[in-house]
Amino acid sequence: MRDAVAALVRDGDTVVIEGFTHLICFAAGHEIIRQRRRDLTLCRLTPDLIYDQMIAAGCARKLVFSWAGNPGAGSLHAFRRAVEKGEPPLELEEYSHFGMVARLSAGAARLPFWTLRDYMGTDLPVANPRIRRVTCPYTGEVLATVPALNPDVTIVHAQRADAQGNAQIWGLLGVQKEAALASERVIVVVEELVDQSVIRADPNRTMIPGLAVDAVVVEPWGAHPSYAQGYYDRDNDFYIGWEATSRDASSLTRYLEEFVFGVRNRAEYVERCGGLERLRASSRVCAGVNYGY
Amino acid sequence: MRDAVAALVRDGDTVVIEGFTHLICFAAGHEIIRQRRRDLTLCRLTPDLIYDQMIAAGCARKLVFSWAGNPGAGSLHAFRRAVEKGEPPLELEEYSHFGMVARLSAGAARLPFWTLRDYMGTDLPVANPRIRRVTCPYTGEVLATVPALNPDVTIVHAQRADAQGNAQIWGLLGVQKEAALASERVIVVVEELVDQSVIRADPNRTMIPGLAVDAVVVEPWGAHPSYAQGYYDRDNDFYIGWEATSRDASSLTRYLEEFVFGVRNRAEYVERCGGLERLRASSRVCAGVNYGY
Amino acid sequence: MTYSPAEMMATVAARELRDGEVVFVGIGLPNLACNLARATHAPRLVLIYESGAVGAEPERLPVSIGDPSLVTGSLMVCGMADVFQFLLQNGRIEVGFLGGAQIDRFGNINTTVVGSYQHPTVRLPGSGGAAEIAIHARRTIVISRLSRRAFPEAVDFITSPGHRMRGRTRSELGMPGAGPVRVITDKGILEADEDTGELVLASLYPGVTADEVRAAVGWPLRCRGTALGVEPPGEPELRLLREVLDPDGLYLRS
Amino acid sequence: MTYSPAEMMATVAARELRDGEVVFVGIGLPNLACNLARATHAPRLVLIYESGAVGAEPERLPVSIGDPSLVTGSLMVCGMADVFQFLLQNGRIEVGFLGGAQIDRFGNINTTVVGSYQHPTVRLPGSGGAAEIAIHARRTIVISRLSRRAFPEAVDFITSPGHRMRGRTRSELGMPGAGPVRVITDKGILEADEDTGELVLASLYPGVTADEVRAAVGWPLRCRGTALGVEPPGEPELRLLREVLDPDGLYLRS
Repeated sequence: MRDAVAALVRDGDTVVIEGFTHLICFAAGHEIIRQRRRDLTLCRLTPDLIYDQMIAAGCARKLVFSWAGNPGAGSLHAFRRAVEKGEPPLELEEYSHFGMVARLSAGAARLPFWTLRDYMGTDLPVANPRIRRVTCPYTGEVLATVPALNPDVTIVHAQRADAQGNAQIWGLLGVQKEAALASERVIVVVEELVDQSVIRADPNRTMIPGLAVDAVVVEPWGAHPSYAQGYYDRDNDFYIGWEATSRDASSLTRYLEEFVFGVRNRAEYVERCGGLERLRASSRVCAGVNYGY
Repeated sequence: MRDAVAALVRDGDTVVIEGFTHLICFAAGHEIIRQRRRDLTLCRLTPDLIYDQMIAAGCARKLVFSWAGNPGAGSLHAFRRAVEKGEPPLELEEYSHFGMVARLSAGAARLPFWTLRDYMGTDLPVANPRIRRVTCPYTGEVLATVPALNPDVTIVHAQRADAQGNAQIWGLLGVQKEAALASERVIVVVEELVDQSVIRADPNRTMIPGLAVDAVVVEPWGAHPSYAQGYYDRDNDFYIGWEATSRDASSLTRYLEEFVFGVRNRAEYVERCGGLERLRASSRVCAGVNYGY
Repeated sequence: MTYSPAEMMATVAARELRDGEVVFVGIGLPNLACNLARATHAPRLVLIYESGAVGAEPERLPVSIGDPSLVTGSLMVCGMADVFQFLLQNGRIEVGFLGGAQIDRFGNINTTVVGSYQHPTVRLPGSGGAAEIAIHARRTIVISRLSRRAFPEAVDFITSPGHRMRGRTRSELGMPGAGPVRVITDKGILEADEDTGELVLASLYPGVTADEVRAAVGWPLRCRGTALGVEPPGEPELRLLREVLDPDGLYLRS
Repeated sequence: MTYSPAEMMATVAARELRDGEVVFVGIGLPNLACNLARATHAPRLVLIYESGAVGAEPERLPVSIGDPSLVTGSLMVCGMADVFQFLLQNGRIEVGFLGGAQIDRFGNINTTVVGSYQHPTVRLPGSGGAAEIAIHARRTIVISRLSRRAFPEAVDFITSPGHRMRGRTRSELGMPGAGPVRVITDKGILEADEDTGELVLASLYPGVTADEVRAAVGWPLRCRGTALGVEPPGEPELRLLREVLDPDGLYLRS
């Protein structure tokens, strides 16, 4: 992870770490914090705890997002301090979920914009003049548009991949495929590195083709406190606890000192957290299907 | 199948039977021929043998398509007779594959058009004025558009579904998802009807949600001479033989008399074909994945 | 049998759902309401989460719309591009649930900022999928506790459009869905007036007066001619809620 | 060792491919050329079919681009919307193979009609994915046997654009890819002139004269100053083609 981030994430980059609740790559976020990247434009539908930590650590210049909360538990207080008090200052560019999905779809399709029927009656286009309109060349209807998002680097966590980065994901798929294919550079982080024969045995599960991947990093528990279907459950206690940790800037700093700067890598993080085995997934293995002919 | 076609396919309808080489529902096409539907607008990327038969049988008023050949074997001669000699007359509306995919994507997204970077320098927009242009509200670039395609009825063949029509497909996916969700009415035809627990065991394989499906028909071998991955191979000899069968209008008519009008249902067709067991798929079952948490 | 305001709200919301409907669900009370409806009068309800899970049957109380329990055993899991384009924008969603920090006279909802957008007093999470649910779901149901702060005359920021936005109606703006037809509060139910789109008091919970509701709303609240009483949750409903659906009282206690 | 024109064409096409490239493959000679390249100098070639199979390693000779053998054991299978939007339009395809009934002076290809569009003498299959491959692949390679009918001065219908279309260039029209850089025929190789976009004779196969090629082309064919000879297929290439890749001689016999 250290090498991949050192080589592929640069100061000033537009960075996407995607994953909707599922497969959020905290391991990559922590490494970016440790390497003290600066002036990043962080993009995600849900900034979640990982961007709250990166904002608190001073990595972010700007946030592009659609829902900035701690689901079921409260606020992202580093984000709120930045926006409400300018500590540190943070530029915002705000859409709805559909708008962010559409931006990444346009980016992956290498179109300059995406069309959606959305935003009429809302104040979002007032707050964000990048939400515009286009007229249908058939019906004359006026529809909303969002501009393509083409990140410099996208980091995706997957359950497994081969050494070339052909990555398989199951469970919630979010916008990982779109984000990866929209991006200039792609890091795939996996719970398990598998032989290519495992990938080839079930090609419909491959979400990101290796031809789009620049680095593959193996990082078990890399999505904690988020989750990996079939590997470990979400650490809901950690999410609930974040409300207290993040509400106070100094306790958040202490958290970063201990769990990010205070460890050298993910293995040390896992050890420091302790007891993560309690989150280990139960077994609900589905049957295979026949690819014969 | 008889009831589903009787209830859901009407004279004058815009009909899509999708499936790219894989899972082409000949069973439904034959039933439409037997029920002597007329004035249909037939839409498919590749008309393939099934629409050649439907054109020969007089079901079609118009064809919307992107590649009308017999892959690897020659021509669709009923199609060619209609276009070259007007026997019977057939209106054409022609796109490229990407254009057809984009039309169905727009239809499924209920947008009036879809944007693509395509068609510059080709004569297709001259031949088809429905291919138009739109200007990007961000960059000023001019891009191509195609209009949405929202069929009256779409018929999709799938490996398996539950009684509500939650349909699972693996192998080539084509544009079945888009076609089904673009359509007013949907018929799902399956090799196997399975208990809903089979579907729920592997939800990432579901391509079409039952909430969009109007009828589920169980029709083993329903895609022959096309194929169903994991069930049976493509009948390549039949495709090669079609060149001779279709080249002569009267031999094509004899084929229809014997294999379509001459049988009451798919089971009789399978019996009349004889020896289809030679196409039975070998076993290449993949491993399952863990959906536990 | 006594019951909490949350139990009342969940029960009332459940009753709004018809069997077989396709519902876009949020976490908390909407999720409980849907599962209560499934366990009682609407077993064929189809629950869709913006995370991509369709037909979920969670074996535990999900704590987020991306909870793994929504995936395991669901009918379909698809990417979010499919959810928003091919299901929501496609018009397949019959009911959407919304909530928010502020709901105004015309059913507009604010989940973005308290104060000005550039310099907010309180920065809220933002839209998520709410803006498009408000636009596309055939009808939406809002769940929120009454207070003058939560029900101002006009919201500070329209995140999710209601019935009249800066003077313009939904149909003038070309919105496919009918908008927030009911606002379920802890004291009674507000409904959109069909002509004006203004929220009016439609029903009162047992023991609540219209004046109590009026006092908690930031505009002169009109009352339907026939403001009805609302049947409180019965024993079967309460038992389901307490023993099966939210045994730890995560959402229902207050 | 003697060899057929098809064997020569497959061999020449294989040599055009560099290891690690991403190739959009068709059936027949392009497929054989790719698999020959993989078996010799380009083991890391990634084959993509418009049907959705990525990184296919078919265990038999596929007879269509939707053959099940392209799926079994491939790296990824995705829907066609993803193939065209996220791979081809995305710019990931480095080489595309094209063929056609007519190829003209500027590399434009016709697979639509002979004669007029409304009243064709011969109705051909149409574009399929060819139009967009011609536009987006970083470069395309055309494979076609020479004849005056197949190589007219101007095609009857431009299905897939070449280098100059009704006087306008690719860059004027904003096309991402470089277009048909090589046309591999049964007698020699044509290349697009970098300045004019016109196809010129670049290399001759053993025993063929420039006049023979000129006689089979419907425009005054110019010849590169240094028209090179082409090395014929060697024994290892021929053995692979005949014994492993097309043992039944489906595509190579003639």
